[in-house]
Amino acid sequence: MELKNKKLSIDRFNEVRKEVLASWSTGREVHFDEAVEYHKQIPPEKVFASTLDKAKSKRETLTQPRAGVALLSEHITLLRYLEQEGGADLLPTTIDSYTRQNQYSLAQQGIEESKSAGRSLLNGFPAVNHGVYICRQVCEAVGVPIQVRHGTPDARLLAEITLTGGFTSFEGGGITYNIPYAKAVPLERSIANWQYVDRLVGLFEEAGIRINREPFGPLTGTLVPPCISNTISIIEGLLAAEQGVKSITLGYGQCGNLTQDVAAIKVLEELGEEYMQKFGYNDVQITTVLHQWMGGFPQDEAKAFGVIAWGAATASLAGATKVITKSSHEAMGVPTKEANADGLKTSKQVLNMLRDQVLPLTHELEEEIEIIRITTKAILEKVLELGEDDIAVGTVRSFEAGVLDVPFAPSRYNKGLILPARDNQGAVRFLEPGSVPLPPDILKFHKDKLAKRGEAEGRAPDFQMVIDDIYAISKGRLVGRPR
Amino acid sequence: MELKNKKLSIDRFNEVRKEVLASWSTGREVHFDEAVEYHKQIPPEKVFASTLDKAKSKRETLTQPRAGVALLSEHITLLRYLEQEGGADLLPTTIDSYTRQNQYSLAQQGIEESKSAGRSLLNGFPAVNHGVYICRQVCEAVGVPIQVRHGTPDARLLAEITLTGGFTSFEGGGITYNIPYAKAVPLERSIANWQYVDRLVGLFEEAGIRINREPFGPLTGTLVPPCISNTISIIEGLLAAEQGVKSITLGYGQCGNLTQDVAAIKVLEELGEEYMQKFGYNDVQITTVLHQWMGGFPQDEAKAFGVIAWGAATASLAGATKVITKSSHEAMGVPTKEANADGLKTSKQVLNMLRDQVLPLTHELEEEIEIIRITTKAILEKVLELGEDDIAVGTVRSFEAGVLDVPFAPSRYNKGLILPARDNQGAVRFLEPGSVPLPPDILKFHKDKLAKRGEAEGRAPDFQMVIDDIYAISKGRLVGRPR
Amino acid sequence: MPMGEKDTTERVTLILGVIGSDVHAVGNKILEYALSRAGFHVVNLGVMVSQEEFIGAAIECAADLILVSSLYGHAELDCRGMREKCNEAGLKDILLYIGGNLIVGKGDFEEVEEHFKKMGFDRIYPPGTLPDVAINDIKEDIIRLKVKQDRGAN
Amino acid sequence: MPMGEKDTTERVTLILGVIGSDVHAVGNKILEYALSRAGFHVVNLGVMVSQEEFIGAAIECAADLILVSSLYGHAELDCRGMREKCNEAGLKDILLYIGGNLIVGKGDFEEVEEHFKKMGFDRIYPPGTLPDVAINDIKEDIIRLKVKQDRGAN
Ligand code: B12
Ligand code: B12
Repeated sequence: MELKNKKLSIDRFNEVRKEVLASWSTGREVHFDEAVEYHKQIPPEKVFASTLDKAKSKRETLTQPRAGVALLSEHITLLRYLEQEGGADLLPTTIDSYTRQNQYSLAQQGIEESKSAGRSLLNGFPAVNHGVYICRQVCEAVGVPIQVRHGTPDARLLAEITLTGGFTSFEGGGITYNIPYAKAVPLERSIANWQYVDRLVGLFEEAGIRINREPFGPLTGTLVPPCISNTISIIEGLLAAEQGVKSITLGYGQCGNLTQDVAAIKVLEELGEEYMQKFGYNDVQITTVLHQWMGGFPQDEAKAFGVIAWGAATASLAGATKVITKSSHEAMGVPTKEANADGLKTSKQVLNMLRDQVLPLTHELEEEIEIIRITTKAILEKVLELGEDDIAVGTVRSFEAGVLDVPFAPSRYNKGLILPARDNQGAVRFLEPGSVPLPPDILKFHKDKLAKRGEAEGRAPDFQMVIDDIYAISKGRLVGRPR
Repeated sequence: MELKNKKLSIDRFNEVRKEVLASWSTGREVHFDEAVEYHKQIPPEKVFASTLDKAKSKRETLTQPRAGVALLSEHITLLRYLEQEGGADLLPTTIDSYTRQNQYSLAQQGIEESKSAGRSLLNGFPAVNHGVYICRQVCEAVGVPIQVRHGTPDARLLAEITLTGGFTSFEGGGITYNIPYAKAVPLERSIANWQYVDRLVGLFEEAGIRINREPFGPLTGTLVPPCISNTISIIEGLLAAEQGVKSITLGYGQCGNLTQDVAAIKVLEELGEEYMQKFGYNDVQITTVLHQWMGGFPQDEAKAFGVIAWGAATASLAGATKVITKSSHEAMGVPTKEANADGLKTSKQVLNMLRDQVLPLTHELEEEIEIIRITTKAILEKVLELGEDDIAVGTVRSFEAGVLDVPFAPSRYNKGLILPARDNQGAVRFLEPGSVPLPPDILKFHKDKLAKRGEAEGRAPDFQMVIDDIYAISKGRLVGRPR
Repeated sequence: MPMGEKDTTERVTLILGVIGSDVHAVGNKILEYALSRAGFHVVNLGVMVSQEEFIGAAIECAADLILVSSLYGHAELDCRGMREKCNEAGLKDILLYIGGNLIVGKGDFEEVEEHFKKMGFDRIYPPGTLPDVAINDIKEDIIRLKVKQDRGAN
Repeated sequence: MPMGEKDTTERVTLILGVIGSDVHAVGNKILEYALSRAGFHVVNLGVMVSQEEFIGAAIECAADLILVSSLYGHAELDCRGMREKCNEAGLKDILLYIGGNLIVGKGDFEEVEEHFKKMGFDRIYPPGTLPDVAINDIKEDIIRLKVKQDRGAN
């Protein structure tokens, strides 16, 4: 079938659904009406959408970690610890990498070996293999809302099982869970598969159950210019809204320069709402999430705490609705529950101390907002143009043309022509714009900024500078200066 | 002798010197000319004043921990660890509490018992008891400048021994090392004793050796309004300059509200320089130091890391020349060397990430600067008025009159009439101004700010609010909201 | 008839102070405020209080309890022999509480407690103890003590 | 005559890739850049590479060395039997390096090294290893290997 940004018909949906549910044995456990009944009894304080809403209206920034292990009881222990000791406002269930690639047999093997090894050999919770009832046990074990976080180009079965299983939020999207997370999945396919997921959420909505959706803003987590990630987050928001999704959290990965990060979040929210209006999705709740630095972390734990705290400060000053926290083990491996809780606590302390403080609008911030706004709009409009006003079609064509381009992404459907680097203040700029349609004055702005840094460092901006910047935070700095 | 802000005559100084050096056996090891020769061979990168100067001109913020244990070899191990593992740019030698009170016999007992217990029973390094040569071993054991940090109302012998012993910076002053650190020492006496210390530093200066001096800005560390600490820091700077001191680092303890803290440091530097000029001390190098939050810390180490990181961020954004770091053990006890190094590393990571970022001047920041500037000047001018233009005399009379007043101070020479509390954004304001000469519009500003908070919390600002604020950071917040 | 709350606290005199060369004044001020509000008769000696001053004040005020604070790490050195001095001064029944940051560094609290128990302290509190904890303990201990004394008097 | 730097590297073909379902692409791109600049002939298979693809490429390009990356924590599962498959495919002498974040969680690296040595890997690198470390090791190992091969050929 041809890709179009159009609400899937219920007939088409049901047709596909049969196949989806048949693709692994646990699909049998899914019954939509029963799922709706199940959701109806979940109290509001355990529902993602309403909790985010409340936080937004109170201008509060909520904390959420990443976490997932192979086996049920360990997973519950982990989540409870993060809730009780870490004080997490929102909980995740991070899915393992085999499940993300629909390799359920490998996941099964991982479960078995984890059982015999007595430790998790999987890097997440294999929810499909566990099935609906195990998911419900997870959701019932904690007192706060809980979200599925993964990186799955085809998450249809995962969505069916986990949403039936009582989760009230589902991360990802056809672009953000493909380009950084896959090598050979065509965008048409992943977008179509995510239309299915969004439609499923829309069906819940129509049955009175609000499920929150969240595009994965950080993409590759590594020097992604805000206009790129903002554009893609907004596109995925629009694709979701078309399928009937009403609670959308737009995401962004911290870059490290405060002004740029605050500007990025502000534009993300502003344009997110503007474009929803523009396309007639008038009753969508938009919230935002800032991910603490998603690129390479310092190995030293004390230094990692510095990065974590700065991420929390940025989230607070930007007014993000939630912040995804990292741990001091980040550079080394999936954190222990203690390290994970520590990341939450460091973040919470900073959030609480900054809670009542606001970053006033300065000339510099306004300028940065304007730059990101203009560029994001320019790219979005080009995407719509290429798609002849169909944003799904436009997205596919834009990636083909390099109009949308994500740095360092593994997907062969991504051109990979742009090169980002930090300017002299650490803001991420375009060293190579590739085919991204930057307005000429904006391009000049980026080039000038990088030239200034080059001058300060006595070298011409080139790939070595990019590499230096990739390593910089892990080596204890923001800007990768030559030594 | 009558107290006056006038350079001590060399005769008078030498007269007193005899007594001072005779007050403990190690005084015999002090020989000024030999000390000068010793200092001449110290390389510039190990000299405090030149290192601070360089940092200031590069707009860099240097790190310095607090650290001191009873015995020499343990102390050296500690300092080397902080330099090498913690990457400290500047090192301290924190003196124990008996030495601070000139109780050298008790200190001696502490040394002996520490030897037999195999751990430090003293909360610092008893430099007087150890004497000149042991001090030199300490200074020679490390590669960065090293400062004496203490809290001693009468530090004359300590200064003689440690400066002869090769230290290149000496913290404290007649007010800041009396009011928060003593109960019954008259200000006339402590100021006179510190004139001696400053004159000693002046003699070194005249002999071509620049020793850095640093008033202890944070005072009681607990909700001290910036205008109070700024005024006192500047007074001590002026008292030191009169005695011939040429390198002065004005200090300030972080309060927690970014705008207020940045404003405080900016005014401290600005007025510090202005008043130096005004009194004709034209060639004094002024630098600044921000102390990470000096009040009660959270017991949880992860939360403590949050406080530490926020302190580092504030120091960087304020452009302080150095930051005194805390550790994650703060609430529990003197930190292990590992915990101390971690505090340095967390701070350094944040400083490095913020190094190239600047906080633009906003309307709010300008307003806060103006408030602190006006108030600081008003108090300073009143002090000069009361002293009939002699700032030493004025200081004594001002404390008597409550014109200068430090909250929660143990000294009976401090009125203790003012009560501070946080406003709705966490900035420290006057709940009770006591007899501090706040201009009427400024007083109104403070009252209004606190009234706003009271409104938000549905209670009248009172002593319970003060208590809530004292506990707040240790309980994971900035503002002590009712629960 | 059980003793009323009022009776319990009003009859109780507490000596409060920070021992040795310790100048940490903030906690002391809060303790004074909280204990007074709880109804006790509080005699606050402030900071830098010697053993002799504590004992002198306890005798003078016929105190039931001495609350020693030590924050700065020298409590082991500063408190040595305090119970014995109390005994010598005839304060055999007096309750001795101590709290704060009792040793240099972050030690194992159980060891610290053990150590100060041996030195004759009745209750030992870890860093950051809130006043309410102490208030409850005082009431409990004093009731026990008064009951004992009352029995003795009968 | 000792072999020149040029000779050492130019004759060397490396297969580079990220194994299993792992998509971490950033380190892979940097490794490719750094190894190529060091003069090696680098065949980069990118991310999500199966054992079969590694071995196929090594045969096709007559590679001296396979550099396996695994960041995401499944290396134990993904690398099982790789050395044996190399042997079966006739790649008896091929060097196998592996680096990245090899296990789930922050484990003791010596145990990890031990484990992967047993699985037949020649060199195992801890998280965050910089390319230069690998470059030096490759030169060293290859010189040894070539010398051995040359001796064998004579
Ligand atoms: C960026 C990142 C991502 C990005 C990757 C984008 C992309 N497609 O490239 C995104 C966000 C998509 C992502 C996803 C996931 N990630 Co990830 N990710 C990272 C992160 C933060 C940085 C990786 C990086 O780019 N580093 C910079 C480069 C330059 O360094 P490098 O990759 O380490 O490679 C260098 C060295 O290791 C060395 N090296 C590497 N291989 C080899 C081989 C040899 C022979 C030699 C000599 C050297 C060598 O040389 C390289 C160049 O210097 C790391 C944690 C960290 N390091 O801070 C986690 C991390 C690797 N990710 C992790 C995980 C679990 C995941 C996910 C499963 C789940 C999740 N948390 O979302 C998914 C996995 C998806 C999949 N199927 O693979 C874990 C792995 C855990 C473990 N092993 O215990 C880590 C360690 C984070 C953590 N602590 O939990 N991730
Ligand atoms: C503020 C402060 C200062 C101020 C004090 C100002 C003043 N005059 O009051 C200044 C900066 C001057 C200072 C100086 C020093 N300090 Co100081 N200080 C602190 C700090 C940060 C907070 C103390 C505080 O006010 N807390 C708030 C109040 C409300 O809490 P509190 O004091 O703990 O008291 C409460 C409870 O403990 C309890 N409590 C206390 N006593 C008792 C007794 C009983 C019976 C009961 C039931 C309860 C109880 O009730 C109180 C009210 O809730 C602490 C560390 C921390 N806690 O975060 C270090 C700390 C106490 N200081 C310390 C030290 C070493 C010093 C110095 C020697 C050296 C230095 N580092 O500069 C000098 C000592 C000078 C001297 N001779 O005493 C150490 C002690 C180390 C140890 N025990 O191992 C600490 C723990 C910091 C550290 N980790 O190194 N300090």
